[in-house]
Amino acid sequence: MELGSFIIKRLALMVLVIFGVLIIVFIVTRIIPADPVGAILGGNAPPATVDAMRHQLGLDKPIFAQLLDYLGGLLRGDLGTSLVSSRPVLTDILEFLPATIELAVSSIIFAVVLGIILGLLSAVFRNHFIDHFSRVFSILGISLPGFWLGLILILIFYYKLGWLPSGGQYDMFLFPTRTTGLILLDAMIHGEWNVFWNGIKHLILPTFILGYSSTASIARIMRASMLDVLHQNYIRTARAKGLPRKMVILRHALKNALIPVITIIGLEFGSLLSGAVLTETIFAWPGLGRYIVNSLLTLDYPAVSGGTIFIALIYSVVNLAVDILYAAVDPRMRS
Amino acid sequence: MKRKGMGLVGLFLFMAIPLVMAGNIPKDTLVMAMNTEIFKTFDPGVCFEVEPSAFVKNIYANLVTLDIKDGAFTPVGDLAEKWEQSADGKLWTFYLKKGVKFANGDPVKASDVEYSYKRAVKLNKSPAWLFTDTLGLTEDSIKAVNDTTVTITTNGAPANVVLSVLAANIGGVLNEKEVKAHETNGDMGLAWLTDHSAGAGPYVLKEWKRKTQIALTVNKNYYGDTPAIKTILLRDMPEASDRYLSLKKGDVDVAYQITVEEAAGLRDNKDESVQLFTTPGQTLEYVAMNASWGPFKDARVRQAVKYAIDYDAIINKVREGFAIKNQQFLAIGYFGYKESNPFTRDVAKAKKLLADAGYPNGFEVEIVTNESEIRRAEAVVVQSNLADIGIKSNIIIMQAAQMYDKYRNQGLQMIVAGWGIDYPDADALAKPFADYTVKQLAWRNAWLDDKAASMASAAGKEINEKKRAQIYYDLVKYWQDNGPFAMMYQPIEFWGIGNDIKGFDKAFDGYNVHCDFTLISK
Amino acid sequence: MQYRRGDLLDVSNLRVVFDTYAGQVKALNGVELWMNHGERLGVVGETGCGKSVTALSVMRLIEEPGRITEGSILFEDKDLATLSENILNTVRGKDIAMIFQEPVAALNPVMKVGAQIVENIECQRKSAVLAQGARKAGPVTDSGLSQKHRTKETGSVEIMRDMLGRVGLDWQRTENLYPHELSGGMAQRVMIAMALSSRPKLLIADEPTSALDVTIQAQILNLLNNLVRETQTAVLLITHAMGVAAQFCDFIAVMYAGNVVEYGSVQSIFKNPLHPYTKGLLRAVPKIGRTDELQSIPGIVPDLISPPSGCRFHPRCPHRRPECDKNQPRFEPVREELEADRHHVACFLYQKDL
Amino acid sequence: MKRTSSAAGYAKGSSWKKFLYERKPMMDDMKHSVYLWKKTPLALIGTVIIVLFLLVALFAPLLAPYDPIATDLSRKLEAPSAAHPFGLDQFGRDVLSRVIMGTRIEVQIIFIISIISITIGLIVGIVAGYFGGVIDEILMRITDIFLAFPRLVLAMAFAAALRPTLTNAIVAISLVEWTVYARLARAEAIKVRSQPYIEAIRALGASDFKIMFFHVLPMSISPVIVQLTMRMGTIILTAASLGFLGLGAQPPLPEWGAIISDGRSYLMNNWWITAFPGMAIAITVLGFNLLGDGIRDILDPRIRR
Repeated sequence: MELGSFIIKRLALMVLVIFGVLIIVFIVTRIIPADPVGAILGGNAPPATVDAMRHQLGLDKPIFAQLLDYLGGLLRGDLGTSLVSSRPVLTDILEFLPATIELAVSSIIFAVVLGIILGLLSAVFRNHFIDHFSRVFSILGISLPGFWLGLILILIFYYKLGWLPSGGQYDMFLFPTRTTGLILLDAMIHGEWNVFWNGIKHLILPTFILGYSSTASIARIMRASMLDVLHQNYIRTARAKGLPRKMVILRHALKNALIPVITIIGLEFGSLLSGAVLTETIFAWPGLGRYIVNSLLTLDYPAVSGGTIFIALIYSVVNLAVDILYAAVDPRMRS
Repeated sequence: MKRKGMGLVGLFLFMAIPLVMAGNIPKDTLVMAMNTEIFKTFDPGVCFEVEPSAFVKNIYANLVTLDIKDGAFTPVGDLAEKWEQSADGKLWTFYLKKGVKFANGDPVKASDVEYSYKRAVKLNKSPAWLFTDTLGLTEDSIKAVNDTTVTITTNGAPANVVLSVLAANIGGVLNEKEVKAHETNGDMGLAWLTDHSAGAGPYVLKEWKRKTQIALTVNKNYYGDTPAIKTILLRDMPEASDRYLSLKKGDVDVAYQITVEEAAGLRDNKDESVQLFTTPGQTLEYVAMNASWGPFKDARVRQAVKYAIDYDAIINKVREGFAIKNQQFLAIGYFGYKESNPFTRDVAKAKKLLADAGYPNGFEVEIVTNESEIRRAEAVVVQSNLADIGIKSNIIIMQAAQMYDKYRNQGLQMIVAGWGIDYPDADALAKPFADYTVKQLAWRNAWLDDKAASMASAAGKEINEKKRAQIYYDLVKYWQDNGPFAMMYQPIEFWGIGNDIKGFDKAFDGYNVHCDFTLISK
Repeated sequence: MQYRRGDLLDVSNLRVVFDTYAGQVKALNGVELWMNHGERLGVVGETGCGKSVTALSVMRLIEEPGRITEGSILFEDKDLATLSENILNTVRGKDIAMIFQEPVAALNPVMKVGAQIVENIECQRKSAVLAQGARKAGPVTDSGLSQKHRTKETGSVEIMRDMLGRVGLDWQRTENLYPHELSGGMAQRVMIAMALSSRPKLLIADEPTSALDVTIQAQILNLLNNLVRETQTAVLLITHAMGVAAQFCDFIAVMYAGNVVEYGSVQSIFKNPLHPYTKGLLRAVPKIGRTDELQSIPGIVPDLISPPSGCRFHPRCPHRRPECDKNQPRFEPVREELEADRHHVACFLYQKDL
Repeated sequence: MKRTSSAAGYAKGSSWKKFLYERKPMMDDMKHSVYLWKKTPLALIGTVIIVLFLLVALFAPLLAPYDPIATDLSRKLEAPSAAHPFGLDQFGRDVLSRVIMGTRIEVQIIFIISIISITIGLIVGIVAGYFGGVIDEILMRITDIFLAFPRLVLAMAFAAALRPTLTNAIVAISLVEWTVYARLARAEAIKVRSQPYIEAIRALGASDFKIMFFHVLPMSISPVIVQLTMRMGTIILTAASLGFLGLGAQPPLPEWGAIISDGRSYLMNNWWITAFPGMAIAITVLGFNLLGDGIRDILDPRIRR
């Protein structure tokens, strides 16, 4: 029951925060000092067309009225119309969201698995060569600029070796059947295994680049938490039972050490969504991150607002889920 | 250990599975790579961007289309078999070919033409001004007389202008029945046509998966010869290096937007698998000065700048020779064009002009341009050229959107930019560059010159071709002496293409006004 | 084979150091103690004297940055100080079990207590198999432990429930609880159940009651007393309370700053304390009916990074002699007493042959 | 009464020795920290890299062999040679000089972002923590709102809205960075607020502002600075990312991210344009992260044993 009220409280807070996010996004996008109409019409359009377009978009109204319009639209599930694609922003977002989810999920899985392994090795072999190696390896992940490493990996794995594709979500000539929009899931549902394997191959490099950058903090938390746990009395108890070291670590230390790691997954998911913006640009990934970047560059502010709000929403939901998971995993939190 | 070894072997095997079709594109398929961010819609009444227009042109049939004969754009019948112009030049009557069908099998009727044109006027989207301003069309101007005859009443624009505009995207004929079936909230099919097609051109839009690829397939009901290429795939590749790498590896047939250096590399070093195709682009690149700003108010200062710029360095170094020197507003091969390149770099003369105007020690000015690598490099060259005659300049790079916004409001001092030609007629160039009343380039640079404006306007209405040519000739001279533009060149567009591609030269000749995928084969 | 003073455990010259940033802490400085099967030995001393380190060293549970530098820990016929980790694991829990000062912290917080006891029983069974037949079988694997159906088959759960009952807990209520749901006393009962579930030969109890309420302390001690009496289990009791040691144990080892300074039967130590430190310690223990004033030992516990030279007690010793700060006194039997009392002391006052 | 008088003495700051004595545990702690730092080879390597980086930035004009902005189109895209060890870029500029001068821009970025974000963070955090109640609630909810954005996305939005320049990118990053420091400062302020001597000082009539400025602020600053050191690598990377996306420093400024963005079209045939600035970012950020990682270890009570 405690958990229930905790969730309700968190949900209320989330609504409040999202509302704040909305206001900030609205303000930010309206202070853009250039006229988005110029971006839509290009360089050749005469002023009369520009004015007509401005009126059509409601840009000639006072800003407060525009905010009310926007909020009103939101309540009806209308995020406005993209200035560039002329489609509802929601339609655009729903088209690009699945690709981002696919990339983010595979990256977070990669980051968590790799991070935990590196952190575990680091802690168990503290101050040995393995520790130094795995720490440098994970720290490199947050130090190498992903946009640069990505380009280099494309050069190596696509151009020189020809093992992996350079970008995109799947190869041309494939026209995957879509149900959920998640390529891999759809491929499994429809039994299109060539699409599935093709999708996996396209995921490898972007997942590595994106996930690698989140590995370090997970590895570091894992290491610290593991070192902490290894000094706990119950580990001594386990050793006193005569359990082999491997068993002590895997059975007694690991689960306890993982608890703090869970808390950071939510945070890391946030930085991962940030990173997706860059990764998607490098790997021509048809996701929300690239949508936002391009919208920013063309001053398509309804799209920017919608995309940013969506990202914030995903981030908040994931964090909420992580908090609940945390409460569920640790028996001490349950009561 | 053994298990680990197996896993590793498995991984390598997995890696070694060739990418689907890598380097092995079927004969009847053409794969092109481009940054497709510019694609916004395939609706002929809305689409106005250069690359998407080329695709829309291959999806929709118009009344007339532009062919290239002896290096000049010539209107030829597309859906129209023949046409007549009334004596006063205002009423046009078009007679449709018989038995032509839309891609879905519906017959093409005059009412479809009427619907399409009225729709374009009513929608009033980006290209609508071609109909409403240039031709003076209203919804009442277009009438289907019977199933095969349609009449159009214009403002009396010259024949070349009328036919050129009708051949542009906005003149694409839609299947009225199909569009109406997909209307939502009375949007005249606007939403549906964004990523669907309802035309009678050689191809149909099969799929547009945004930020991934665009697929065209051949129109089985096309009235003309069935094209050799049955499928056209346009892959979205936002990174230039990616496009070039994929071309080199044979994963794509055609790479758009490769860098000038890569293009020069392909031109200078023969490659067994990849070649370069070039064609004069239908755009003009210029440096403009705001005639209402400080020193630029004086025509002599503007002249000084025109003499300071090192046009040859820009053409040969920045563009690696992919440009044709052209210092007037008329594009090469256009009505009234006569070669006239009076400006070459002459520091002494420029300095003298500057001194005469009262600026012997120069001044400071801001040069604005957008993110385009080429334009930035040009700005850098202009900056050092101006420094040689004592003008100190600062380069400001803006996003295109912001730059055009400020430009429209006469808010720039100096700009490096270009102008894409809307329809292949001198009028499409003279008005924007010389007539401030159309509120285009001349106005943006605050060059409010009535003489130039009236000349451009008169030439636009003159039906007598000889007289018209003379006016343009005089206008060019006047404009070169007094105008705020230092016209630099007409770019040469280039594509990297696979060696097995045939007919690309014919297909892409006159690109941006003319592009015909049906001429390509392998 | 060395000469053995106790047939169960014989620790001699045990030295343990900890490497810290401030320098090397010389925690154990040649500890000597021994015991026979079924005996109870109390190790007493102030906080920081090395009692717990001694206890942990016997199980070789000293962790980084600590390490055993010298000495032997003979347990039956094995020297635990040099045994390989794998073989040592067949001794830990099986032959020697341990309970700790803070029972709640000593239990895995994310594992139900029943499962933790069962795990111990399972582990010992496997050790037994290994110890019997197949030392050559190589490293211990976890295959036998994680299979639940086998647990049922072999009745580990029944043993666990029986043990919980014997320590006075209702297994139905207790076995599915998590450690944080237990009180300190309950947790210590669980620990005892766990430790004794494998019927060890030696139980090391490291201050088992000092973190508990006074009323609970007595209960736990009584419980422990009864259980080990039944099974004839030897107990090494670490405590700072002389009273507890006197009540519970047969023998007492007094530690000071990393050394056992005096060792002997409870009677011999209490009736005839020899070492000045032991004397001081006894004077500091309150006793009913005692009228003289309680006295504390002057001075403070020495810094073990740079301990006093010679006898480490000499700076606080009222009977200091010139040689005290030069050499370390030998740990020698007290000659005048019965051999059964095993009275030993390390002090120059009693060294006849300097 | 007694407590008040001693606090008064403290408030007057009369006893420097007392001050030192009270901080003796802190000093010991620092010695311990230095010991741990020396024992961590990775932190040492990080320190060396950062010192080198700062030295290069300091002497950049002396070290850079050419003008980083001067173009020479006739020599564009020349491969690395003895005269130009890092080669020439697409404008014929010396890549080495650009990378070297770039250090100054990176230092500038770090410096300004630190100042702005710490100032905002400290003000918000201290005010929230010191006053508590409704003010705390409001300020912390605002912080939450900022934290609900993935950082780079928000910074991008700010940068685009403000017009993409280096200065605006710096402002944009600062606007998302401050939340980190606000939370730390708040925690510290709450700790200090509940100290008895603060009660005493208030009883003596010190104003809230005075207490916050002279007592809460000094205590809050050190954890904030430590946190900042650990975040510097990320800050550089964020700035470079903005530059790469075209939302940060604009050419011809030799900001490393912008150089990479600029040169990425040449990756295939002219690798040196992107490779060297990429390595410069990687090494510098690695330096900061190694140091930061070491600092975290040193300060983490769970690891500090």
